[in-house]
Amino acid sequence: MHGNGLNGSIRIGFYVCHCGHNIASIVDVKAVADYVKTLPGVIISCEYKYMCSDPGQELIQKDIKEHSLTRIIVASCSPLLHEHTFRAAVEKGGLNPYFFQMVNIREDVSWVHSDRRAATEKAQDLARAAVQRVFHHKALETKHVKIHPDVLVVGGGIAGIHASLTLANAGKKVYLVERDPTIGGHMAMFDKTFPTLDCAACILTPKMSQVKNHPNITLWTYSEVSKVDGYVGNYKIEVKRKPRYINEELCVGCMDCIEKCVYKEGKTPDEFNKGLSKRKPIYIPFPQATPQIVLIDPESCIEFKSGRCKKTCVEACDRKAIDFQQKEEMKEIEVGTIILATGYHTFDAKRIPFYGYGKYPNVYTSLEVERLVNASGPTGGEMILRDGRHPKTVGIIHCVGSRDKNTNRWCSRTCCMYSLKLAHLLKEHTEAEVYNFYIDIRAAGKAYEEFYDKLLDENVHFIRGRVAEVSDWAVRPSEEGKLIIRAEDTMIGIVRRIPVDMVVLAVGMEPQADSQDVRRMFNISCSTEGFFLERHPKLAPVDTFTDGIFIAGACQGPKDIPDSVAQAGAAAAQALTLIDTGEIELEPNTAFVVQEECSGCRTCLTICPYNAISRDEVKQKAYINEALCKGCGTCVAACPSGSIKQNLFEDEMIFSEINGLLEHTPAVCCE
Amino acid sequence: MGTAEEHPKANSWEPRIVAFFCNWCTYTAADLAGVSRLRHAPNARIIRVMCSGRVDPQFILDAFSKGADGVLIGGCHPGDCHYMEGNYKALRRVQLLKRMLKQMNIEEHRFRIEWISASEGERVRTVMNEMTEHVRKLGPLGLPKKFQEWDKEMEILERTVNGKEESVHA
Amino acid sequence: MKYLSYPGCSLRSTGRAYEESLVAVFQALEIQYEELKDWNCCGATSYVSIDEMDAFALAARNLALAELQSPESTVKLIAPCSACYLVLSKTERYLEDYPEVSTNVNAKLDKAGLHYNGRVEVRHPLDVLVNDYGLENIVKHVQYPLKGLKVACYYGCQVVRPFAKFDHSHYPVTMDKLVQALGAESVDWPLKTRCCGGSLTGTTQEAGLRLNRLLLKEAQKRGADILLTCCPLCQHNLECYQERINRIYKEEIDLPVAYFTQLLGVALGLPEKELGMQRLFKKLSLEHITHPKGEMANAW
Amino acid sequence: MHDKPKVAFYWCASCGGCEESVVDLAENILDVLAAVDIAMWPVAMDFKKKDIEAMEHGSILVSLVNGAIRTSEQEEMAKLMRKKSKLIIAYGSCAHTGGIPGLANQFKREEILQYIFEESPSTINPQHTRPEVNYGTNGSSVTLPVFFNVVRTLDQVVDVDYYLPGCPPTPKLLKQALDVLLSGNLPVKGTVLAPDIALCDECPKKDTKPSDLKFTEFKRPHWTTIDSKICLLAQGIICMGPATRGGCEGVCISGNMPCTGCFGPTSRVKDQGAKILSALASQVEAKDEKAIDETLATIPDPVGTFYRYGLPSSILRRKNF
Repeated sequence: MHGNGLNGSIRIGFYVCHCGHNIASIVDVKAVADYVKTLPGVIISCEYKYMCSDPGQELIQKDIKEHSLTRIIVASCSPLLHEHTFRAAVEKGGLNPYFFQMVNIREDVSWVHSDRRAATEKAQDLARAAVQRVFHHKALETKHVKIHPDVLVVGGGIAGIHASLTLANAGKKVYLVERDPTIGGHMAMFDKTFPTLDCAACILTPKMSQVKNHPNITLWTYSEVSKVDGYVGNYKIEVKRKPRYINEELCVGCMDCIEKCVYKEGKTPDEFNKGLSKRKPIYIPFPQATPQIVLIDPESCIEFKSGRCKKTCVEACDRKAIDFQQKEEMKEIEVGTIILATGYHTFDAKRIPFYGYGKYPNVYTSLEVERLVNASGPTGGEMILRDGRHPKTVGIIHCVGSRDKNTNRWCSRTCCMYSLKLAHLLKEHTEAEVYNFYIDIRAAGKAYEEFYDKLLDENVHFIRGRVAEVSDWAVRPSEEGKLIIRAEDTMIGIVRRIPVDMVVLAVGMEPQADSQDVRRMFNISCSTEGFFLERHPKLAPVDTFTDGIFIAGACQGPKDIPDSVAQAGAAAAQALTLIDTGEIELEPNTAFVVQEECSGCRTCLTICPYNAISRDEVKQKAYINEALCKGCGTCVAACPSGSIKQNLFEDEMIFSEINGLLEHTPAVCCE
Repeated sequence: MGTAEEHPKANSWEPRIVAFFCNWCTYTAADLAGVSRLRHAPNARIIRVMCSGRVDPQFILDAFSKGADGVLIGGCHPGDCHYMEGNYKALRRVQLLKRMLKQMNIEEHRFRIEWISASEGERVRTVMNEMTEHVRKLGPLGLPKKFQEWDKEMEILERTVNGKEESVHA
Repeated sequence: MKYLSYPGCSLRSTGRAYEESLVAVFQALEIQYEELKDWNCCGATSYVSIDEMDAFALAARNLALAELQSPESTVKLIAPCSACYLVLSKTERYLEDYPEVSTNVNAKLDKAGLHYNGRVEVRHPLDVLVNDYGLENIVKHVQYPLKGLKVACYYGCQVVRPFAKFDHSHYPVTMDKLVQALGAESVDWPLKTRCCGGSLTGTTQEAGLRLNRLLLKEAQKRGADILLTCCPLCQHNLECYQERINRIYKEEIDLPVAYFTQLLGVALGLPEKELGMQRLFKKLSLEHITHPKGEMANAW
Repeated sequence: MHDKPKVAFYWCASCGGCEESVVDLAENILDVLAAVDIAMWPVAMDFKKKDIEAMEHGSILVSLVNGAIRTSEQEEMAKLMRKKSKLIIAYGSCAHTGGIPGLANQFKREEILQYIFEESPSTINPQHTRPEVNYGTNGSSVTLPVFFNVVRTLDQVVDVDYYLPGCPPTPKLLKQALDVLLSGNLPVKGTVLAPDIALCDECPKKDTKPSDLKFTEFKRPHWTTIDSKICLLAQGIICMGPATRGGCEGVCISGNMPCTGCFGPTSRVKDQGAKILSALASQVEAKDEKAIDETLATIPDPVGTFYRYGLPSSILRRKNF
C-alpha cells in the first residue's frame, strides 16, 4: 500500500501533545498515541505534555538518534503557529526539516469540538493521514532570499513618522510616501492631547521637521503608491507623484505667492480646517506643513479653469517655482520591507440623520471642534458657532458610529478620552455647561481614569444613555432656538430633553475608504470591518500574512497616539530584524516541471499569475523559474498530464492524505 | 448555539467530509474559529493546501471514491486571493466539475466551495455545520461499498447458481 | 411589468379616499396593475400574538395567491395600508429566512391546495411611485405645480420600521422628495415617524390624543399648510380628533390631513371626485395653486 | 524443434475492431505468424473454449484480450485466459480503460434493456420479450450469459500484465509490443506499452498553440469549420490531446478531428477526465459565476466528452444510483 520502494527506510516518530489541558481535556491523547503505534512505518508513538517546550523538542531529537527515525509527526496546534519550531527541532536532530509533518488537533479539533469520542476519532483520522503522507516526503533545501535594506513607509501620520525616524536613525534608507500635501496626519489637526493636555503641534512638528531633514529619509508627499511587485526582500514599488504645479526644489515656502493670488479671499473650503475656513487656489495646508511647499489646486485656480488669469502668483515668486505645466511623475524604487501606516477615516456623521449633522449648523464633529478650539484654527481659538453665537451649553454625544450595530460595532477606543479632553477645553474656552452622553466611559490607559476624575471635579455633566435624537423640536419656551438632545438617562430611568447651543458628535474611527484597494495592492488581508489584519492578534500584532509587510497605527484598528507610536516602533524593529539578518528563509513549496514528462501543451503558461513559467522553444517544454514561483500550485492542478509537481504538496502526498483520512474509522478507546 | 454542534451517537452513521482549505484565508479562518472556541460539527477533516487553485478535481473524486460523503473547498474571496487569481481557477473547475457530478448523479449538496476570509471564523462554523446537515440529510454516498459490490457481481452470481438471475439484479 | 394590488380592509372602509386617489393616480401615470383576486385579511392587529404560525399562514395565503395570479418571476404586490404592508413584508421575510416557518406555513397552505415559492416582493405605493416610476417621470405629468404649498410629510411607524426596505428607518425622505418634485416645500420636522396614537385613540383615548396633539401642533407651528400621510390609520387619527384636542388642550389646531396620493392627484390635475376629496373633513385652500396657463386647480 | 510460443487473442465487450487491427500489421503479420502459434483468435480462426480448457496452465505465452467486461461469459473467459497465459495484455481502449461500451455505466441495466429491447426505433416487440438466462423447450435448455449491472475494465476482473492502448492500438505499437515480449526483455509489470507523455508532444499542430489561450466558448467539431493548420484548442474545439497519452502519432488530428482520448491518461494521472476538465476550466476567461457557467454550458455532455473511453477506469467508475 505504501509501496514507493522506500518502505525499509521509513521510520516514523509520532508525538501527540497535551498542550496542558488544551488538547488533552477533549482528545484522548493516549488513545491517539496507542492507535498510531499500530500503523505501518511507525516506530515510536508517544504523548507529551508540551511538545513545543525545550524538553519536548529534545525528546524528538533524542529519538531521531536512538531509533534512527526518518520521519517526524507532531500532533499539536496549528502549523501556522509551530511548524517552524518543530522543523527547526527536527533539523537540529539531524534530519531534513521537510521530513516533518504537523497535525492540527488543537485549533481544528479540541478547541472546536466538545464530544470526546468524536474529537478523538477525528484526531486519529488526521494522524493516520499524516502517517501516510510522510511516506512521500522528500528532503528539500530551504530557499533563502536577500533582503534589500531600504524600507518603504506608506502614510505620514504619527505612526509613519515615528517608524520612518526609527529606521532612519538606525541607518536605513527610508522612502516615506504620503498622499496629502503634508505629513502630520490627524495628529496635526488636534489641539491638545489627552490626558496630559500637551499641545499636539508642539510635540509633533519637531518630528515632522526631523523627517524632512533626515539624510536617510526620502519624503514624497502628495504621492501615492500605484504598483507593488515582487516579494519579501525584493519589492518593486511604483509611486505616483501628483503635480503640485510648484517646483519643489525651488520653493522655499515664503508664501508670497499666496498673498499675491488674484483671489483676495479664500473661496474653497479648507480641508485642513474641515471646511470651517476658506483657502485660496494656491495654498499651504497649515503654517507648519512639512514640506513647507505650497501647491495649486487646479479645480479652483482661474488659470487652470480659463487660462486667463493675470498670474500674479508667478510675478510674486522670485525663485520662479511655479510651473503650470508640471505633470504627474512616476518613481520606481526597490525596497526589501514595507510598513503600512495608512491611518483611519472618521465616521461620516451624516449617516445618522437623527443627530442632525449637516442640517443644524451648530452640530459639529469632534474633529471640527479640535480645529475650533485651536489657537491657529479658523477662529483663532475662539468658540464662535456657525451662527455667530458663543455656546452656553454644549452636549457631547459619545459613540457616534461606534458600538452600534446599525453603523459600526467596534469601540473606537479614543472617543471617550478625546470627548473628556474636548469637554475640558470647551469649559476652559467658554465656561459653558457641558453634558457628556455616554454608554460607558472607557478610560483604560495610563493616567486616563485620573483624567476622568478630574473632569468630574470640573463639574462636567455625565449622562449615561444613548442619545435618541438631536432636533429643533421645542415644546416649551425655554427650548426655543436651541438644539434639543433627547436621551434616556439610564441612571435614573427617565427620558431627558436637554436644550443646548452646540452639539459635538464624538465620531468613531473607520478604515480608510480605500483600505480594500490598498490591501489588495500589497496583498495583505483585512479583518471583517476593513482594518488591516495582523498575523496574530497577540503575538504578531504588527506582522501581516505577507512576509516583509508590517502594519502600524490606526490602519490596523482604532488606537490613540501612544499606542500608534508604540506599534510604529515595533513595526520598525521587525523590519530592522529582517534587514539586519540580511536574508529570509522561504518555504520551498515551489513547483517544477518534470522535463521528460512534459508534452509542451502550454496549459500552465496561460494560467500562471506570476509569469513564472516559460517555454523552452528548443526542447519544446515548459520550465518554471523558481525565483518567480510563489508556490500556489495552480499549474500543478491544471497540468493535464500530471507533469508538474509542487514541493511539499505533491499529488501523492495529498492523495495519501485523502486515503489516510478516510481509510477506516478506528475503534475508539475512550474511557 | 447551533443545533448541529456535536453528534456523539455511537455506532450511528456520521457524515464524513473532506475539506480542502487554502492556507491564507480559510485555513487561517479555521484557526480563528479554534482560537475563538466556536464549536462546530466534528465531521470535516481539513487538508491544508497553499491555495484553492491547488485543488485538483482528481482530489475531489478521489475523496468521494474513498468514502467521503461530502467535499468542501475553502478559498479566499474573489479578488482577495493571496496568489492573485487561484480562487477563480478553483471556481471555474468547481463549476465544470459540478456539471459533471450532476451527470454522475452525485447530489449537489455533497460538493461545495466557499469563500471564507481569514477573519471569518464564524463563517467556518456556519459552513461546517450547514454542510454536515446537508450531507446528513442526503445519507451516505458509500462509493467504496458500491465498488466492492460491482466487483463481486460474478461471485454473487455463482452463489445463486443457475436460474435465479433476477434476484441478483433486483 | 404589471403590479398586483392588495387593498386590505381599510381601503374599503375608512381609507376609501386612499384607494380612490391611488387608482386615479396610477391610471393617470399609466402604471399597470390589477387587484389580487380572492384576497383575505392580512392578519394585522392581534392575530400574531395569539398564534404566530396561523397568522403567517393567513398572510401567506395572499402571497401564494399572488404567485398564482402573476406570471412574473418576481411578483410585485402593492400594499398601500401600512399595517398590511408591514404584516405582508414580515411574512415574506420570515418565510424566506426561517425554513421551519416556511415548512409549517406551506403545510397549512397545502390544505387549501396552495404553495408559496418565495417569488413575491411586497411593495409600498410610495416606493413604487418614487423608485420604480421615478420622480423625473412624475414631473413630466404635473399640470399644477404646488408652488407655495408647505407640506409636512408624515410616515408613521410601520412603513420604514422594522424593515427599512426603501428608506431610512429613523429619518425617511421619500415622500419629501415627492412633494418637492411636485413643486411644494416640504417642512423639515423631526416627528416624521413618531407615534400618531395608533389604536390608542380607540382604547385609551387620553394617551392617544396626547401623542396625536404633539404631531399636529408641531406641524402647524412649522408652517405646514397640510399634513400628508401614507397610512389609513394615521390619516384617521390625525384628521378626526382635532376638535377634541382643541377642546381638551386649549389648542387652535386646524390642519388638513390628506393622503400623499391625493395631493399628487391634484398636481396631476385629476378631478376632485376621482381623488376622494369629498371624503376629507378639513378642506385645504388651493386658490394659489394654478395651472401655468392660469387656471385654478379644480380640486378642493 | 521447439514449439513456437503460443499467442492468443480474445474478444470481450468491444466492436471487434481490435481483433481486426491485428490484420493491420499487413506484411508484418507474416513475421509474427512465423514466430508464434496462434492458440485462439475468434475473428479469424475456429478455436473453442474447450480447446483452451484442455491446455495446461500457463502454456500460452501471451493473451491479448480486448473489450470490456460486461457479461458473465466475458468474465469467465477472461479468467480462463488468465489461468492459461503467462502474460495478459489488455488490448485496446475497452480492455484498458472501458472504452465506448463503458459509457453504458451512465445507465442502469434496466434502462439499457428497456431501450434495446423495447424502445429503440428499429425494435418491434409487442410481447415485451426479453432475453432470459435459462430457456428450456422440448426437453433441451439454452443458457445465455448474464448481463452485468456494471461495465468493467479487464484489470478490474483479472490481473493484467501490460496494456496496449488505443481504439484500436496502432500496428506500430502492436509490433513493438510483440517484439519486446518475444525478446523476453520484459518491462515492469503494469506498463502501458506506449510513450508516457501526452499527445501534444507528437502533435503535428503543436507549434500553433498560443501561450495565452483563454476560452470564451467551446465549439463542437461538427458545427465548426476547422482550420486544418491550427491547434484545435486554439479554435475552441475540445481536444483531449494534452491529457491523453501519446503514441498514436496524432492520427485523428492529422485527419482534422480532435483527439477524443482513446489512449487514456499518462501514468501520473488517476483520472483523465478530471485532468482535462481542470486544464480546460482553468483557462476559461470569465470570472463571475454566471459568465463562467455560460462558457461551460457550451460543453453539453461533460461525461461523454471527458470520459469517452475511460468511464469504467475513472475514479467514480459509474453513475451513482
